[in-house]
Order: sequence, then structure tokens, then C-alpha cells
Amino acid sequence: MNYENVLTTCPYCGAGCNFYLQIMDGELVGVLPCKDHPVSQGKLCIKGWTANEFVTSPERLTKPLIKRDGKFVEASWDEALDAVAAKFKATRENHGPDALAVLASAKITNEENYALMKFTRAVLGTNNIDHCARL
Amino acid sequence: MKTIKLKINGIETEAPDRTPLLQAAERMGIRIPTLCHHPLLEPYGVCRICTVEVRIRNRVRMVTACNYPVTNGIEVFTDSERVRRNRRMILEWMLARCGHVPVLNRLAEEYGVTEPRFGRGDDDCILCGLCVKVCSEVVGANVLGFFDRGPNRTVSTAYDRTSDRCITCGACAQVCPTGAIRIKDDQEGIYQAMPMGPLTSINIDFMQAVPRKAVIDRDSCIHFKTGKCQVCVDVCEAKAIDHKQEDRVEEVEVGTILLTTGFQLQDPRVLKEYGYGKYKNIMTSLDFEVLNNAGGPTAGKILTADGKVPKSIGIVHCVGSRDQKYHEYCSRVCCMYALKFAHLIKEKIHGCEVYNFYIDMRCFGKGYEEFYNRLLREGVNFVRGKVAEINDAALDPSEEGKLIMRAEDTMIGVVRRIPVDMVVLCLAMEAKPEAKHLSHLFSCSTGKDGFFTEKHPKLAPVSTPADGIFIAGACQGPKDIPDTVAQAGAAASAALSLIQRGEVETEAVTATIQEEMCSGCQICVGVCPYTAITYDKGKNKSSINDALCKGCGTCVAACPAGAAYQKHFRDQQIFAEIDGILAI
Amino acid sequence: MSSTPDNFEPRIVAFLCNWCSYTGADLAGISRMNYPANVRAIRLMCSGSVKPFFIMSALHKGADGVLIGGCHIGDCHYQTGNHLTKKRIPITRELLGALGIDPRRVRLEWISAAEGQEFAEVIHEFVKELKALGPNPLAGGDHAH
Amino acid sequence: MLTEIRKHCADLLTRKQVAAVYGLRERDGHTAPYLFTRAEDLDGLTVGTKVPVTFTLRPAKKNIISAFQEKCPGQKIAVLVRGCDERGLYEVAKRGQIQVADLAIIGYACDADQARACHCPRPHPQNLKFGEKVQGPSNEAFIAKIVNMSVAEREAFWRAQFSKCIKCYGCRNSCPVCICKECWMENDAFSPTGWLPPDFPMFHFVHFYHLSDSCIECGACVDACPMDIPLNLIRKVLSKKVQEELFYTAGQDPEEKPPLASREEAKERLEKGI
Amino acid sequence: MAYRAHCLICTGTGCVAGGSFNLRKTLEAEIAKRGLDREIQVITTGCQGFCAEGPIMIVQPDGVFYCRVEERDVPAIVEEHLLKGRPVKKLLYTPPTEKAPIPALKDIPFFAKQKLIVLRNRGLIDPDRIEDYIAVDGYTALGKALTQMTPEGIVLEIKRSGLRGRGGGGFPAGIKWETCRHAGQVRGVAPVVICNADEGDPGAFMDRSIIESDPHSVVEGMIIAARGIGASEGFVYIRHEYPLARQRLQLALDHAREFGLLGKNILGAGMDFDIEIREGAGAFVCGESTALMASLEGKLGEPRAKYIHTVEHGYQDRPSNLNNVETYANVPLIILRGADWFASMGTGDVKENPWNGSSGTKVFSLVGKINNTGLIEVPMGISLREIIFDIGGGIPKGRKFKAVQTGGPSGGCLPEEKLDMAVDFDSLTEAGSMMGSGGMIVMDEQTCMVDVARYFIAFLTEESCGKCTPCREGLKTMLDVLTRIGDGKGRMEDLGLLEEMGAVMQDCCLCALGTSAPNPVLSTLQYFRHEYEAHIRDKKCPGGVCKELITYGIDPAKCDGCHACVRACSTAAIMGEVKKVHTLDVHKCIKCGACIEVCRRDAITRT
Repeated sequence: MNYENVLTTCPYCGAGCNFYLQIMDGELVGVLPCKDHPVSQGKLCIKGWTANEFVTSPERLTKPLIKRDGKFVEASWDEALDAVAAKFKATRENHGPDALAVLASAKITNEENYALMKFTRAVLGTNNIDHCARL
Repeated sequence: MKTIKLKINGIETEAPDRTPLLQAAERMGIRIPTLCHHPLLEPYGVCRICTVEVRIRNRVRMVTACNYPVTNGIEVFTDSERVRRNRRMILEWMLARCGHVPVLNRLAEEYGVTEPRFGRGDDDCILCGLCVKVCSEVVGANVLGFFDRGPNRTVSTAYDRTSDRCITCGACAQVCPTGAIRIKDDQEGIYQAMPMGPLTSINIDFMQAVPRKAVIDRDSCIHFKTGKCQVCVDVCEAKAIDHKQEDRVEEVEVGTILLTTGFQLQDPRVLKEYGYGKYKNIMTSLDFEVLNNAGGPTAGKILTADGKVPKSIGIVHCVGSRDQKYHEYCSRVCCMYALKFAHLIKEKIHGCEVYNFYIDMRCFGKGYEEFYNRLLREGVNFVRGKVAEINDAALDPSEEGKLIMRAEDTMIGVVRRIPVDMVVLCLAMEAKPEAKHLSHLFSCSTGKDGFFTEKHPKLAPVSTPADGIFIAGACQGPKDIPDTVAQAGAAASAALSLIQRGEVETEAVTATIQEEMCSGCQICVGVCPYTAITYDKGKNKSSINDALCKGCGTCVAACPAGAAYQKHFRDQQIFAEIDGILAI
Repeated sequence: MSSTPDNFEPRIVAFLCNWCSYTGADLAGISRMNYPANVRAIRLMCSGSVKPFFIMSALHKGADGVLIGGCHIGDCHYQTGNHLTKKRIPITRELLGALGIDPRRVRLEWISAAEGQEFAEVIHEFVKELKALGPNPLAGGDHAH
Repeated sequence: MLTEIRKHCADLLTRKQVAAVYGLRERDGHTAPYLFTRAEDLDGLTVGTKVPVTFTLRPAKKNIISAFQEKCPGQKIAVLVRGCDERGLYEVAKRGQIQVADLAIIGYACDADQARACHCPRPHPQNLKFGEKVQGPSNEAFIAKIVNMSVAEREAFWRAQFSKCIKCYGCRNSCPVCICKECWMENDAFSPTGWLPPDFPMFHFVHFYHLSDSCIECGACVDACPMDIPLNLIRKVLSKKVQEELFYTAGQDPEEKPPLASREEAKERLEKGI
Repeated sequence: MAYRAHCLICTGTGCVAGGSFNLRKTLEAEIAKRGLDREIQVITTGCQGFCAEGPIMIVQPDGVFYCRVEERDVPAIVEEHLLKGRPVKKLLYTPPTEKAPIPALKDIPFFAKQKLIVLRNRGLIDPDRIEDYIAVDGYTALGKALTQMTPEGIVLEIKRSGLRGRGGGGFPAGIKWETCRHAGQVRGVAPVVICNADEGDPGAFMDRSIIESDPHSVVEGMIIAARGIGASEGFVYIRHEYPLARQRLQLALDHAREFGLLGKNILGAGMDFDIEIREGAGAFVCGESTALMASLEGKLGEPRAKYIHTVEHGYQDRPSNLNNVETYANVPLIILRGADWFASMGTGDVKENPWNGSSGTKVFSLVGKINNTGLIEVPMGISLREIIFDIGGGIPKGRKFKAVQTGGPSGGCLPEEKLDMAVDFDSLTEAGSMMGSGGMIVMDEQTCMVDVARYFIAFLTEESCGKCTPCREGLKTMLDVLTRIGDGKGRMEDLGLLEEMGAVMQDCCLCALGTSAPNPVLSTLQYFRHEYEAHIRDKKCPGGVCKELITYGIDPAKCDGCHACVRACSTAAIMGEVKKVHTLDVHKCIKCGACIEVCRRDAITRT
């Protein structure tokens, strides 16, 4: 058996607590707070403690789904993106850009968040964007 | 096997082929003297005293009767003048070597040898070889042998040293016709250790044993030491003896168990002041019972260790019972059997003084008090007081060689010194030490005195908290035979009623363990009073056996993970009850 | 200590074991012994099955006092059920005390099936003591659920 | 001391006496537990910091040692432990999770200030191989604060403290002796989902009562509490009571059954030494 | 290459003690020195029989008989006889009663009256070479037996030959073989053939000489017996005290195996039979059949109940045929020349029933007070007188014959009046003695019959296995009584007591040692009762042997003062100057008899 701890930062909020991801035989099994990190000093919030669970959670989406007559059906990315784009355009025309809003997530990297911000502001033309990690 | 016709001392007879003349004659009641012959051994034919005159087809010959086989038409003369002359000379020769051996002198008298012409030697071994042969042919230890030859021939062990192969079975001493071999009696106090007298390796413990079957004592039986002997097998007509039998552990699936493990007598040596083991003639009540038993070593006669008839006997009640230092409880049965002993002594030994030392005479049963009064009439001396000490320090000649019993007679307020020839100690009935282990095994508990605790002293005296397990007899507390029999009947009927019903009702509120939540910490196994929970090493989980679970819920409360729950008493139900109560 | 209104009637939740204390309480009733009605009993098969957080839950939900009744040591219908209770209750009371709940609100009493009289006395005494202590500060506390 | 420990562990590995060594590894400034299987990695082996070696893996609810023993049954594993780690191993062993026989416990003592930092009553393992024994701070002084308070004061104090609780379960997650598959603290009866702060004292009562006879006072929960709630105050009060009442201290002897897991009365257990 | 002459040197144990091995070496060296080694062959042979005159050498073809040859005579022999052809007069044998030496072997009376059947090859062949034995048609009898005769035929031939056991019992060998064969067939167990070479009798060395001179005759006899009986295994039980005989027998067995005469598939006739030598441990009792077999089995050598016959249940409970060395040695000739030839010799008509007589010859070892001590083979029926006086050359020192003891310790002593009795099994037994193994001890007037009886009883007391009471205790008490008589403390009723004890022992003893032990006493009582009475009543020892009863003296008439006795006497009991009549002090004299030995004038008197 082999086991090791990989140091990383908690993806959820801005606090930036550091913790180790416990890898046992190549499988992610848990989280161990990093004691000597200047900010978190070995403490985590509930999200930090369970940061590893979503990775192997069975409920995680792996394919784009489109609801057709009440039931989610797998779709290809092109189909999904076309549908979304169409809906965005329609809403913007009917109700104006501020009818749209975007919520960013801690599970994507900062660069992606920046890109999302640019998309919302420049492309959609609205300032309605927020991020779940803003405690 | 064809039969042979022959004539002995003029009398026609017949005998099966190959029978030695000696046996053929014996069957007709004609005695031929033998010295080196033993029924269990191959005839050795060396003492030659059994030489007889035979006539076969008109040729006269002298042959040894012990091994010469019967032949057709042989005519035997077991007591002719020539035979008697030979026997006289052989006896004189033997007396020249062993002049003072009783068996030789008896034969010498029979044949009129009063003045042996070669004098009387003082050796006691007539070199008959019986010891050598029994040791090799029957016992198989091959310890004894002949050494040197001619007149210097002797019997001895290898290099004349005590042999380490000798298993001290005593066979040689027993077959030796002259007593030249004796067992060194170097163990002091054999009487004490074997009150029933030395037993043979195969014996029936005592006449009233149930079942009355012979048993083999594996430690002293020669066959288990050397692989030979098995004389008992040859002698047993029913061919019932099989040395290959082994103890077998049998696993029996039973529905009900009766614990009737009985009691043991307290160890008399613990009460040093009574001197058991230090002085001879101080015995326990069980020893005295054996002494009294017609099947016992003295066939029922009451005798002291050195075989004399005692003139005075002391019987001490409550030895170790009703005693803070040993057992606070009263052993219940001693008073009555002590009175029985007193009566037996009076009856068997006319004029023997009997002293019973008691605290309270507890004659609780039907006809018991009447028996006590009868003993008073028979002149048994009753001394109300505990015996302080028994020793043999005689103060004056009258007490010489007696056991002095010092006790305070509370009736007359005097400390008395009573010299007696024999003392019987009525010891306390104790629980067996193994009872503790059994109680764990059968999950019924034992009280502070080690006796099993019944389910309910009044309502369920023979059952135990564990269904299907019953107790009866002295293991539940000191009691006499009538009570034991009554309890035995009760326990048996309780068991039978359970068996009759065929299945066991499980409790309604048993607990169960949810497998997926159990992390195998086995805390529940530890707390269950009924060993109803077993841990499965493979699955690393514990599970509850419904038949054994009584539904006490202790395990449910002890389970840290909450994996165990009890039917009808789930957490939600309790919380609901609490809410209900506090709602008003 | 806040003053106790004179009409304060403490509410007692009692966990009684089926074979001894519940029967004892029943006997008290049958023999017409009077004892304050402040107590409500929950019947459990044995005092050993009382989980400490039942006690906590009762106090949390506003009970002023919790009584745990069990058989005398050695008399337990289930041999050793009360041994466990005897070990758990002191720790529970210590923990409650440490957390700021007066341990005297929780009482453990050995009451046998024949001790109806003793049961009544215990209730009298407990009620008197709880009246002295006043209502349970937790009562109406957070969000009793 | 560290070089001796490294040489010792290297010997064990090279001479195949153990299949692996489990201890702390320092890599680019950060220390974390690591399972050494190759002797050459051992120069990364380190000691002394507050990082726990034995703890319960979430959500597998097992610790490293029991996982290892499950995956490689019968193989021996060396564990580099301080006093608290060893006590944790013993408590978990008592509950059937690991086999102490298959462990090669290498103990090293903590120094005085380390002991004071954790308020550790016994800052040295029983299988002490390296370092000298040091006397830990006494509990009496530490818990005097709580003991002297009145009931009401205590209630106020703890209500205030526990109002800070963000229900991050850090105290439970970092505890080395917690082995339950599902935890009562996540049960609605004690802490309604999504409600902060969790009900006082229900939520905490369950946690503290559960560890009454297994808490080894290692201080991991206090370190892990983001809100620095002094949980070990209550823990030490309780373990003093367990010692007085049940004559038992956690983490001493792997064979000894926990008091709440045996049928014998406390006194009887003491006499019989079960 | 043909040799013109052979020197036959006797290497029997007697002559070997006289140095015949060295004699041979020096003779061969001398012959080689003289370059005669290709013409003259030196052969060492077995015992020639005339042990008194050893070491013996015979030069053939001229048949010259040299006696008492020493190494220093070798140059003379080679020079005079071998080179110049003149026999050396000094070494020739001159019988005591005549003056002129008798050079030729055949003329010497010692050999003349003998009839050599068993000892036919003694002195002719080299016992260590099988070729010599085959040269004198050895093993032809075996060939005849295996190829031309059936086993039953062999047994019948032996039975009709009347051959009786030469060990001493005199039981017809044919009947023994027949019963043994029958038992083997009935029980389906392979019988065993055993040769009894224990020869425990003091003074008897017939078996030794037979084995030392002609071992193959015994081997061939055993193989034929095995064929007849159907045995596959054979043993020779030889006593430990015969090392030379054992070595020669072992050599013979090995050679026989090499020549395919022993072991697997003998002579290709599909018969497997092998012989193993087993050594006795010096117990006279092991000469008895059951004791011998017990000893063979490694057990304590003591006899067992005799009613179980060893021919049915013997060694390892298998049918066992036990015969003496001499008995087997006779077998080859009987097979070769037929039963009638053998029956024609000896006494009685044995054709129908072997019990009716004693056929064939008997080898005796003639010892004691006799001139020609040695080994003789005489036909059955010859008289004692012829043996002792014609062959034995009479009594030395001109003393008078008193008695002859035959049959070893179990035999009896026969007085002068029995001298003309025919020597065969039945007549000897009738006379109170027995044939026994063949020891014949001649006694002259200076032997005391009580002492002789005491000597044999002492020997038997020592040798008795002590198993059964009458033999163990009887012999001891008999010895006490005889010693008492010898010390002059005897009582008249002792004689009756001895007779009674003898009778009881004969009745009750378990084996032959015991039952025959009283014979010496009973026969001396029968024929020399007066000597016993002399010891008891007159406190006199007629033979002058019993120390307590004799006093030494010097006969002034005979003493020539040669002073030899003074030097020999260890207690200085004899005084006197040289050339003067000497005197003897009775008090100092310890009666050791040293002076008698050295006195050439026979002047010492014992009265």
C-alpha cells in the first residue's frame, strides 16, 4: 500500500486555507488540514473538511443534459451551447441585458472566473455577476 | 480339539489334547505340589517338585506334570514311593538353600522331611524364576533376570542397580512364593491417602456404585506402561475389556441442560487445629462412611489405622460450617448423619463411648427429633460446644496413645479434655471451584458461596435466568438426599415440559444490529449478560442471536455508533414519549 | 439565582425499569400512596437501556428534573443491566455539570418492585429539591425541536 | 535524536523487518504524514510538530494503520509515535480496529514546551525509544477555572463559547479515536440541518459523552477548532471523573476493555484487573 | 610340474603348539637354498592323530614318519633324506617297548589297527585348499545326492546305514532327519540344519581335529543333510576356544561358495542353502540341543522342556536337525559307497532297525596315563584293551592300568575287568558309562577314583546352568560330600546318600547334563566302592592323591642322591648331600608332588 499527502489550497472561498489531499493507492480518501499554514493554521470549515467528497461523488454531472418534456436527456456540447446561447439572446432582446445574471463558483480556477466576468460584462452586457466564495 | 484318554492314580479320565498332566489331575481333585508354577505364566518346570511317574506303552519315565502334555493311553502315578522319595530329596536340597521359608516347611512337613540332611540355609530365594517370568511375559518391563550359573545363579536387576524400567507394579512381589521380594513401603501415611485401601488397577470403586462397572485406572495399569499384561482381557468371560478406548469429546446439540455438579467436602487440612493428616485415626465423614460400608476396605468393621477396635469415638459437628472464618452457612445435613454415625457405632461396637460435639442439634425433618431422643436413651454423650483442639499430648498414662479433644461444654460451663481413639470430622459442604467457570459458560450466576443462584428462591428454585438451563442438588446449596431427589425430579420435569413444547419463545423486544453501521468495536459483546452477541471475524461485524437475547437493551445504550436498536424502544419512540410528556 | 415563583411546579421525566422501579411505582399507586404528580414515567425494559442523551434531550426540552429508576445491584432481572447504569449516570451528571446544567436535576435511584413507599418518598424529595433549584434554565431555550 | 530515528527506521526497512514505516515527512517546508516504503525517502522523515500521525480518515472512517492492515494482512508496519499518537492507537485497538501485535511502535518523547502547548498529561509513549521522559502540565490548574465557576456561570460561559461554533465538525474529524460509521452529531435530533450555531448543549453533549471513556487528551480537536473553543476544558474535567469513578485512564493498555464496555462493576473490575 | 617328493607337516593345534608353522618356514627356506624347491613340495596338513609325538612330518612317497621334529633338524633332513635319500634315524619313531625305530607309517602300531573313514584325509590334504579335497573325490557324493538321488532317498540311505549320533546320544541320524523333514512339510516351515561343534567335554578334541584337518567333509555332509531334509539355512555352532578350526571352516565355506557348492542354486540343481558360523561363549551346557538353540537365538544358554522335540520346534521354533561334527563327516562316504558298506562295519545288524547295533567307526581322543596320546578312529566293536594297549601303547612308566573313563563328564569309569568289552553305544551304556563324544581318559594305579569323581562333579557344578533344582543343588551337595570324603571326614552313610542323590538327579533333572552328571560317581561307586571305604574307614587314599590322607616319603632303596628333588621342593622339606640317600621332613612337606615329577628313580613314596 502507499499513502501520501499532497498540499493544495481549498477551492471554495477566498480564505485560501491550505490542506493536504490524502491519496491512498492513487485514490483520494480524505483531507488533512495543513498545520503550519499562516492563514488557516490547521483549521478548516465544513466545506474544507469535505472538499474531497465531490470529486468522487456519484451525483457529479459528467455529460451535458437537456431537459426534454420533463426528463433530462444526454446531449452533445454543441447542442447544449446552442440552446443556451439562443435563450441568452432571446432574453436579452426581450427583457434587456440586466435580466440576465451569472453566478461564478469556487470549483473553477481564478482564470476561468476572470473569463466569466469578462463574458458577463462585455458580452452579456450586465454587471449581475457574483461568486459563492464571497463570504 | 480332540480329547485324550488317560489314567491317573488308577482312575480313568479324559482331557483335551495338550492339557498338562497337572491340570488334568487338578480337575479330578488330585493335588500335585508345585513351587515354580503360576496359572498366568508359561510353565517353566525348574523346581521339579511336580515330577510324577508315568508309564507310556510299558516304559516308565519320570516327567514334570506342570508342562508334560497328556498323551493317549498314558498312566500317571502322582504319589508313588519313587515320586515321594524324589520330592523329599528336592525339598532337602531347597531347604539347604532356604531353610526358613514357610512354603517349603509346609511341604517338608507333608512329606515327612523334619531333619534336612544338608542343613538349613538362610537364603529366601528358591530361584523358581516366577518373578523373572511375570516381569517379562505379563508385565513386559523385563527388569529382572538370572545372573551367573550353577549354584551361584541369582535373580537380580541389570548390574544389580535399581532399574529405571521398573514400574513398581508389585507383580513380582505378588507371585513370589517365598516372599523374597517385598515392596518398600516408604510412603508414610498410606492409610490416610487411600482410606479405601490399595485398589487394583481394574476395580469397582465401591459396591453401591452406579453403574456398578469395573473401571481401569490408566495411571497404574501395566498395559499402558509397557504395552503387555492384559491378563484382565484373557480372564474376562464377557470379553468386555478394550484397552484402546480413548476419551472422546462429543459435541451434542441439546435444547435443555441440567447442571447437577454437586458439592465437595471442605479440605480438612485447612482447619489445622483439628490435626487431620498430622495424627492417624482422624478422618473425614466421607472416610468414616467408607469405613462403615460393607463393601469398604474393612468390610464394614470400624477399626483404627492399626486394625484395633476403638473404645471411644468423637464426632465433631459444624467443622468449617457456621464459622466466620470458613463458611457462614449451615451445611444442613451434618447433624443427622452425625447422629447416624453415633447410632452405628453404638450398634457395632458394644460399650464404645461416643461423644458428639455440636452447637445446635438441627433435626429438622420428619422423624428426626425422635431419632435424636432415641440416641439420648442409647447413652450417646452430647457435648454442646465447639471443639477447640485435637492433639495427642497425653497428660497422664490413661491418655497415652489417645487423641485428646479439648472443647468447652457450654451446658456446664467447663472446658473438658476427652481422650478418644478415633475422631470423625463432619466437614462443611462446599461448592465446587469449577462452578464459577460453569456459571460463565451457562450464564447463570453463582452466589457469594459459589453455589448456583436459582432464578427465584421461592418460585423457580430449579431454573436459572437462562431459559432451558436448570440446576438441581447440592450445587445449588447444601442439602440432603431427599431434597436432592425432589429437586432432581423438579428439574427433570421442567426440562421435559420445555422439550415437550418443542421450541423456545423468544422475547418480543430483542435487539438487532444494523450491519452497515457496525464498525466491529465489540463493545456490545462485552456488555451482553447472555453472551447472545457474537463477533464475526471475517465480516468484522457483530450479530445478535434472537434465541438468547432477553431484550434488556444494555447493548443498544452501549453501542457508540448507534448501530444496535431495540424493537419497540427505538430512539424516535423515546424522543416522542419525552415530547409527549413535556408537551402538557 | 433568579427567584422562583412560588407556584412553580417542576416537571420530572422518569425513566423506570420495567421489572423493578416501574413495578415499585405501580405498587405505590395500588397501595394508594400519594406522591406529587409532577412525575411522568417512561417504561424501559432495563435501566441499562437509558441512553445519556435521552436525559440530555429531556432537560433540553424543558424538563426540570430527570429520574432514572433501576433495580438494586444484584437484583437486575438481566443480571448486570444496572451495572452499566451505575457507571454511566455519574459521567452524564459530571458532563451536564461541566456544561452548566445543575447535576442535581438528574437522580439515579435503586427501587425494587416491593419498594412502593420508597418511590413515593423519592418523588417527594426530588420535587422539593427541584422547587429549590427553580425552573430549568434551558427550558424554552433554543429551538426545541 | 532525529538522525538516530532515521537510521533506526532505515535499518528496519532494509532488513525487511517491517513492510513500511509511517511517520511525518517534511517536504518544501510543510510537514504531513507519509507512508515510507523505500529506505532512501527516509531522510525526509521528521518529528515533533503538532501534526497528528494517527487520525481517522474521512469518509472511510478508518485510520491509516487499519487501512494498511486490511490491505496487507499480517505484514508488520513501524509507526513513529509520540505519547498522544500511541494512546490513540491503543484506544482504536481496544475497539477492534487494528492489531497492535503487527505494529512496531517506535516512540519518541515531546519536549517540555511542546507538552505545555498541548496541555498533554503524558507527553511520552510507553514504547519510548528516543528522547527523555518529561513531566506534562497538571490538569488541576488547567481546569480550576471551570471547576470553581458556579453552575450558572458555567452555563453562561459555555453558551457564549459554543455560540461561536460553525459546525465545521473539525473537532470530530481530527479526533484519532472516533470510529463510528455514522456520527450522532450529524443526527437531526441533536443538530437540525442547516441551523447554526448547533443547539447548546445537545450537539456538544453527544460529542463529549461519546468520548467520555476514550478521549486521550491529545488536543487535536482544540487545534482543529477554527473558533478556538477550549473543548479540552470539559474533556479534562470528564477524564478526571472517569479516573475517580471508574478507575480507568484511556490509552494505557490495548488489552484492557473500556469500562463502559464491560459488565463488571467498577470496583470489581479494579480488583480483578480486567 | 610333478614333484618327486612331498613333505607333509602336521599343523593340528597340538603340533602347531610344538612350532610346526615355523618348522615349515625353515624347511621351505632350506629347500629353496638348496635349489630343490621345484622338486620337493612342502604341504601343511591337518592333525595326523599322533599328538604325543608332535610336531610330526611325513615324507612321501617313501612314507617315512618323523616325530618330534624341530627346526634345528631341518638341515639334516634336507641333506640326508631329501638329497641323499637316507631317513634320519634320530627322528624315527621307536615304540616304548622296542628298541629299533619303525620308519614306515603303516607299520607303526598306533596307526595299524585304526580304520580311517572320517579321518581319511587327515595328513593327506591341505585343509585350506578346496582343490586338495576335490582331488580326493570331495563333493562327488554331493553331486550324486543332488543329481541321482531324491531327498527321501538320501534320508533312507542314511537310515539304512545305521549311522547313529556321534555327539554322545547315539540317536539314529536317519530317523532324526526323517522326522525333521516330515515336520517341515507338515508345518510348511523351512527346517534348519545345525552342526554341534561345541565339544565341551574336558579332554575331548575329536571335532576340533576333524574340522582342522578336513573341514569340507563336514560342509559336504551338511549340504547333503540339507538336501535330504529340505532346509535352506544352516549353522555351525563352534566353541569360542577353537580359533584355528573356525578360521579353516570359514575359509572352506567361502571357497565352497566360490565353487558354487554353497549359497544360491548349488551345482545348478535349484537348491539354495547357506551355512553361517556362530561362536559359543564358553558354556559346556550349550552342547545340549535346546541350550545350544537358545544360545543361537541370542538368549541365555539354558535348556528348556525336553518333551517338545527340537526336530519339530527348535531354532526360532522351526524344525531343526542338530548333529555332531563327526556325524556329518560320515555322510559323504555313506552316500558315495552306500549304506551297506557302512553297515558292514561295526556291530549288530542295523539294516532293518538302526537301534539294533552301532555301525561305522568312532573317533576317540586317547588321553590320560597313556603312551600314545592322540586321536584315533577305530571300527565300532573294538575292545578297550586293543585301544589302550595295542593302539595306545600301554601305560607309561610301567605303571598298572586302573580304569578308563569314556563319554566325558557324563560318562563312567570302567575297571580292568571291563577291558575286553566291545566298544559301542549299547554295551558302554549297559556298563554304566556311555559312548559320549569320544573322550577316553586312561587312569593308572596312581589316580584316586574318589578324586576323579570329585573332579568331574566339580566341573559339572561349575558348568551346570543352575536352572533346575536337582542339578543345581544336587551337584553342589554331591561335591560337598565327595570333598568331605576326600578330606577324610566322610561317613559310611555318605555312600548311600550319594547313590540316592544320583538316582533323584537321574529322575528329575531337566536336561542330559543333569541326568548324566551322577554317572562318574555312580560308576566309581559301582566298581571302586572299596576305594571310598578306604577313604572313610581307613582314612587312606589308595591312589595317593588326596592330600589329607597321604604322607610323602623317600624309598632309600631307589634314591641315588641325584639332588634333583631338593631343588624342586619349594618348602625345603627334603635334605641330603649329593650322591647320598635323601630324607623328607613330613611336617614341612605340603604334598605338592613337585619332587615326584623330577625323580627319575621313582623313589618318592606316597602312602
